[in-house]
Amino acid sequence: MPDKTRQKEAPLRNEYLPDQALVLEVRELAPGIHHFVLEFVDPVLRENFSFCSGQFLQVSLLGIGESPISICSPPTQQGSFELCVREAGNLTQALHRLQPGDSLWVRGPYGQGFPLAEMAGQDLIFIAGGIGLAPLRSAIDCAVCLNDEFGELTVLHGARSPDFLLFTDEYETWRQSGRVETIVDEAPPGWRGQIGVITALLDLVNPAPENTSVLICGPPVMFRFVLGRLKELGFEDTRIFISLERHMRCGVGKCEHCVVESFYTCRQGPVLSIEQIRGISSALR
Amino acid sequence: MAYGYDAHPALRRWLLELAADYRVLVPAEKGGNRIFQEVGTTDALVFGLAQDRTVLPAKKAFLPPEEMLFEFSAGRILPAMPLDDTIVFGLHVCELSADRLLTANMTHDRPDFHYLVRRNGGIIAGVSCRRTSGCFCEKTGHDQIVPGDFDLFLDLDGCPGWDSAGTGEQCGGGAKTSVAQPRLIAGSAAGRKLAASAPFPLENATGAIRAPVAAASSKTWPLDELPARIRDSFGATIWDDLAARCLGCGNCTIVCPLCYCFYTRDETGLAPETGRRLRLWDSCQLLAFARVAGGHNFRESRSERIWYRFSHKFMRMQETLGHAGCSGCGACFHFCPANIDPQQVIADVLEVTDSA
Amino acid sequence: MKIKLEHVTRIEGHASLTVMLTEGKVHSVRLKYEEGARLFEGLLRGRNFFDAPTIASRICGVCPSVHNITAIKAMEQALGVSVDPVTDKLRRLMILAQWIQSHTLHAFFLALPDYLGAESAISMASEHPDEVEVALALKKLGNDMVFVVGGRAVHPITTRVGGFSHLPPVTRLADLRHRLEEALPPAMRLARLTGELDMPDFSRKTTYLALVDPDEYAYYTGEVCSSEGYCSTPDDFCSTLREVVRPDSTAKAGLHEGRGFFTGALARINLSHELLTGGAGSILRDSPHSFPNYNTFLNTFCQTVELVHAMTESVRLIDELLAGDLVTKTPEIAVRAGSGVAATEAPRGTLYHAYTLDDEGLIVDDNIITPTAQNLTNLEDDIDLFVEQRHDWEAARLIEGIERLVRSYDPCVSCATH
Amino acid sequence: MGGLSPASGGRLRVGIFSLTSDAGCQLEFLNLADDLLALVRAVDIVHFPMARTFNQNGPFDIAFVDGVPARPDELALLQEVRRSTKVLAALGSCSSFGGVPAAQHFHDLGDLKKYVYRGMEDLDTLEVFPISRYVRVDLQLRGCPASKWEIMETVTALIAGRLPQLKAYPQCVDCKILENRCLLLEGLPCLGPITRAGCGVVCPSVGVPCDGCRGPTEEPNLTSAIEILTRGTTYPDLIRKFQKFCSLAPEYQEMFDRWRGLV
Ligand SMILES: Cc1cc2nc3c(=O)[nH]c(=O)nc-3n(C[C@H](O)[C@H](O)[C@H](O)COP(=O)(O)OP(=O)(O)OC[C@H]3O[C@@H](n4cnc5c(N)ncnc54)[C@H](O)[C@@H]3O)c2cc1C
Ligand code: SF4
Ligand code: SF4
Ligand code: SF4
Repeated sequence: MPDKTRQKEAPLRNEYLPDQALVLEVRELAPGIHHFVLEFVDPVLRENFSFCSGQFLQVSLLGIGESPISICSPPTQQGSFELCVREAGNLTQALHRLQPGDSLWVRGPYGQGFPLAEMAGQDLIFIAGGIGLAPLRSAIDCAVCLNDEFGELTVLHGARSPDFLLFTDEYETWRQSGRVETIVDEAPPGWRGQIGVITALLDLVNPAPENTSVLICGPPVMFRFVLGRLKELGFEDTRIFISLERHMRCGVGKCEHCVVESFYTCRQGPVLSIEQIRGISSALR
Repeated sequence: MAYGYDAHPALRRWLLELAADYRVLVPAEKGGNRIFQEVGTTDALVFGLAQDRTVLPAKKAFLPPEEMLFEFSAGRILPAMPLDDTIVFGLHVCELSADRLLTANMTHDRPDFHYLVRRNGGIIAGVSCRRTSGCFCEKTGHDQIVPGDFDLFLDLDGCPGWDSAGTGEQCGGGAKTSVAQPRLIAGSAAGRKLAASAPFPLENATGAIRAPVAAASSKTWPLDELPARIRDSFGATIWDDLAARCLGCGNCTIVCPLCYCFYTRDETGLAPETGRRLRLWDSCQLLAFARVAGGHNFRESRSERIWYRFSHKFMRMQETLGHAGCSGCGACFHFCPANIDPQQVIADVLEVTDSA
Repeated sequence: MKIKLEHVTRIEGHASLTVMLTEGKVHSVRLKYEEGARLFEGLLRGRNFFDAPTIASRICGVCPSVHNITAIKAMEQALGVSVDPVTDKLRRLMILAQWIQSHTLHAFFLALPDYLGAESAISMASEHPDEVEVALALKKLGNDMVFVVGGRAVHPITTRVGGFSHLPPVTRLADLRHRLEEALPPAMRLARLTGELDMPDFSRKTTYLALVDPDEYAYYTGEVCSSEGYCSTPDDFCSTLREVVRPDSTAKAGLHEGRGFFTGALARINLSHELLTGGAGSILRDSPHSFPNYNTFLNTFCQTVELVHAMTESVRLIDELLAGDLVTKTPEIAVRAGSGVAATEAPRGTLYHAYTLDDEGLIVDDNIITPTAQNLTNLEDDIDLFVEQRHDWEAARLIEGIERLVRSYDPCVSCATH
Repeated sequence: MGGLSPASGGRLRVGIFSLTSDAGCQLEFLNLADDLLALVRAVDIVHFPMARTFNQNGPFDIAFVDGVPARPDELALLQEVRRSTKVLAALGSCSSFGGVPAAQHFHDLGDLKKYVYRGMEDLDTLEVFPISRYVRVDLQLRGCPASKWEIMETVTALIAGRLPQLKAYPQCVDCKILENRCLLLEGLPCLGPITRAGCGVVCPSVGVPCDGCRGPTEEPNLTSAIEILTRGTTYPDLIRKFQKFCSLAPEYQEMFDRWRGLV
């Protein structure tokens, strides 16, 4: 018989096995973007599940595939968690057919979230382009919930058109802790809000760099402009955090898809400070 | 090519005996190639241990090109249980060294269950190396291996007849025992146990086993400096020159003992409730590797992809695991239709970063 | 009044029937092969001799192996290359396998539903599960034979001018032999059943043309002979065969000595039935039909008889192959100018490939004559007589009968319009 | 992936259509043998003139179309199929990129017709183009013939509500995994490095260099490939090899143009 003496005493954890979660609610936030409220089927997991804002899950449907999706609800929420998914390809299209009562499968949480604890006492600026609001919404809600611990909150959200502005029904709540500004690339006649690129919102709010952290998530093109503007405004690299997107398969640093020069987006990221990626030109593509 | 081992009746018998309890892989010939094959699956049972590289390295035994992560049926997940009964026989020093590093990679941080179940339950046995054309393990620091990083080692030093004469007789195979006996060196308890039934004398390891020195003297690389040098070389024209030659065919990474990237895929039958999630070898040299839904590609150009491959080996693995992610086996060079030679690439990197 | 049946179904390719009616009765019918021209003969010009077999194979997805091998034989003739016996045997095996593939497909999947009152072979599966299972197994067996020898079930890849680039493993051949033997009794049963089906009473004596070889039921060698006593080499025959170009059709129609003729299983059986081996001969003798026979509808039955023959022959060939050493010598090929003509028996009849090469081995002239094209004139004559004899039938019934008649030819429109 | 949205729930309505072709690709359905009965039990193949007497019109969840529209009525059929189909799959290399017959673009079409039809030129035949020239194509199941694996992956994926996962990477990956001898290294002109995988590398697996029937990979490095391939064959022979199946592959047009300039 094969000799088993070499097997490790501590049982190995099989990272690739997902857990089942039930869809409690679904709603369409914008064309092709759905918001899911979920709960784990396993009561122990439901109870003990914990994560940080900015972390993601590997979400899958059996027979369809698996993809990284950020958790968009705050860690403070008990019993359930939420995802916000944009239809993009195989899995995300299939997710859009889910109804309450259906299940999906998740493993995680993975990656490094926003270091909110370190930001205690500071003003926070959230800059979100499109679906990038999903991970930030977790942090915003968290900050809103722990209102006393932070200074003023500013949410800047840009979208393709007014239809694509996300979580609009929550802006009032957020505004109680600070400011929410939105801007769109283009709008139908009658739109009274801002039109233009998101940096225009920065100009509008003209934030002071002192004692402020910036949390950013959005498409790569947005990063460059926003970071350029923040630099002009005098923000320090250590205070700016971005959440990166890369092709990902395993979520645990084994499949190699998400590497950016010397870090794994899935393990060291997706949230990184500009300080951490300084000099890595390929990080901001 | 004649391999001495075929004719060694005792070795043959022993491996066949082991094959009753284990899946035993040995390098054997198939259609003009050497590949790790399962003892018992070929009639010929040709063992060729000492020369020439196999097409796929031993990694295929522990990280199969396609493997099931789990099955599912009617909304239930049935985990795959990888088999842990593999013996791979006949790895050269660089391959043992690569195996050690690959295992370290799969162990650190979040361990890879499927690989480690197979690997930890498996047994690897090395064999003396006669060097293969285009190999350069002394440059990458993979030219020695310490006991503990292998289970068994078949030491053929002093047995030249084994891999040239094709009879095995000159070396403990028959009458002419005047030449030194092959000996087994045990590196682990499992190896020692296995060796109990072996037809060769067993010795306890005394120190590191080294690969023979390269014929042409070659300078070793400044491995500690390489991460910085590779980083600095990003965007240098050497990568564009390589990109002009590279076909992007993926051969190099598939044959590399230290490449392990994968993608996943779900598969279902005509009844969609049942199916499997698979993981399959991928290659960073393929265009779609870093592409995301919607079409944006984070490594659009071939030159970036090639840089990425070398950065993984000489920068990232060196930085995270303390060893170069290249064993120096030369397989990628051997199988590259465009003749891209990592020795030349590193020489070029050193040169362009010297002048910088 | 004119009715157009856009698609004669359950044939290989796209053919339409245009039926002229007066007072509800059919008075004339026109069959048309409705596929665009692929111009293969033109495309082959300027190509290398060694590429022609690969390209020619794409003329037809149902009988690619025969196109492939016939092209190879013609090239070998043009270049004066001769091959060893093992190569010949493997090629023969591929042609027989092609018969098994194609005859099974036609007889059981395409034609049989007509006689069993089924809409398709698929719907036959519920009422005749055993028969459908046998047919599927036979199809798979034929596919696997071509796969083992040719490297792929459709469009073989191991064959080439001069020999094979890869030889089948002995174990795979032995396995095929075993499967052939196992499949033989059920195949014979199906063939017998087909012989007992109620075939339309229709007879029109025409000229029957096929390869004839005194030593065997010909398919790979032999002379082209007719039921009227004409005999010649494929080369000479090719020059007497006329292909008529029709103004509105991409298919040419064959004429021999100014008249239509029949080529295919019925012709082969009419000319060589004494040479059928194994159970095939007895199935033929025990059937209610006598041969030579002039009822075109029996072509389907003849195919099933040939299926059994091909299986028996394959077993014999595999035995011969296994008895000797399975090795081939690849002859040196000296490229030179020349021309070659080859004929083999494709499932649907005699297939001719003729090539002329220049001194670089590039094709300067070529001609490919397919059975379906050859048969077109004869099929039209059959339709005319069929309609004439049944002028009092209801149009729908008559059209269905014509469709069956067309199907019994097993026409391959792709071949016809290559 | 355009408008490809897999159906969910209900049985799939499948149509199998054949334009001008050798029909080898649709025959692959009948060649599914063991899987065929299971397939017809799992989906409704409502249109398949080669096998069925009664053939329904759309709507179809998926239509497989083999061949090229070489006649006006075939073109009309193709357009009609597109209108009534959710997922339209080009079946085989002819419909994907013209296949073997597309080599006509290296000739004068009139001359070709005259040669084949003894001087007759006014055939009712269209120039050969892939179907994507006329209609939107959701999937390409390339190959001559199309691969059974891809057919089954397409059907099973759509049943499950997944997008079919077809391979776009080069043959060499699969060829190496099979541990075949590398023919290119032996000097044979194997198009594997620049040809899409998915056939199971059938040709190199039996020692025959890949002919490229599945067409080019994305962004093939042709300059380097040509240099390497011409070590084992002449440039004209290599071009003829590319012309076998891929005369209209967009990736190859520049190479062909240069070649046309040469002769
Ligand atoms: C850390 C992280 C968090 C994310 N959070 C969200 C979110 O909250 N909401 C949301 O809608 N989208 C999010 N995305 C993007 C989302 O992962 C992709 O849209 C999704 O993977 C597309 O998968 P698909 O199967 O639909 O598409 P396909 O094109 O079919 O993708 C096939 C596979 O490629 C990989 N892949 C493709 N695109 C991406 C991508 N953009 N990022 C990572 N892997 C990719 C995945 O492994 C995927 O399974 C996030 C991405 C990352 C990296
Ligand atoms: S990079 Fe090349 S030489 Fe280095 S280990 Fe991999 S295959 Fe061997
Ligand atoms: S034989 Fe062809 S497909 Fe296979 S590795 Fe070599 S070049 Fe690639
Ligand atoms: S190996 Fe090449 S030529 Fe052969 S089937 Fe595959 S793609 Fe076509």
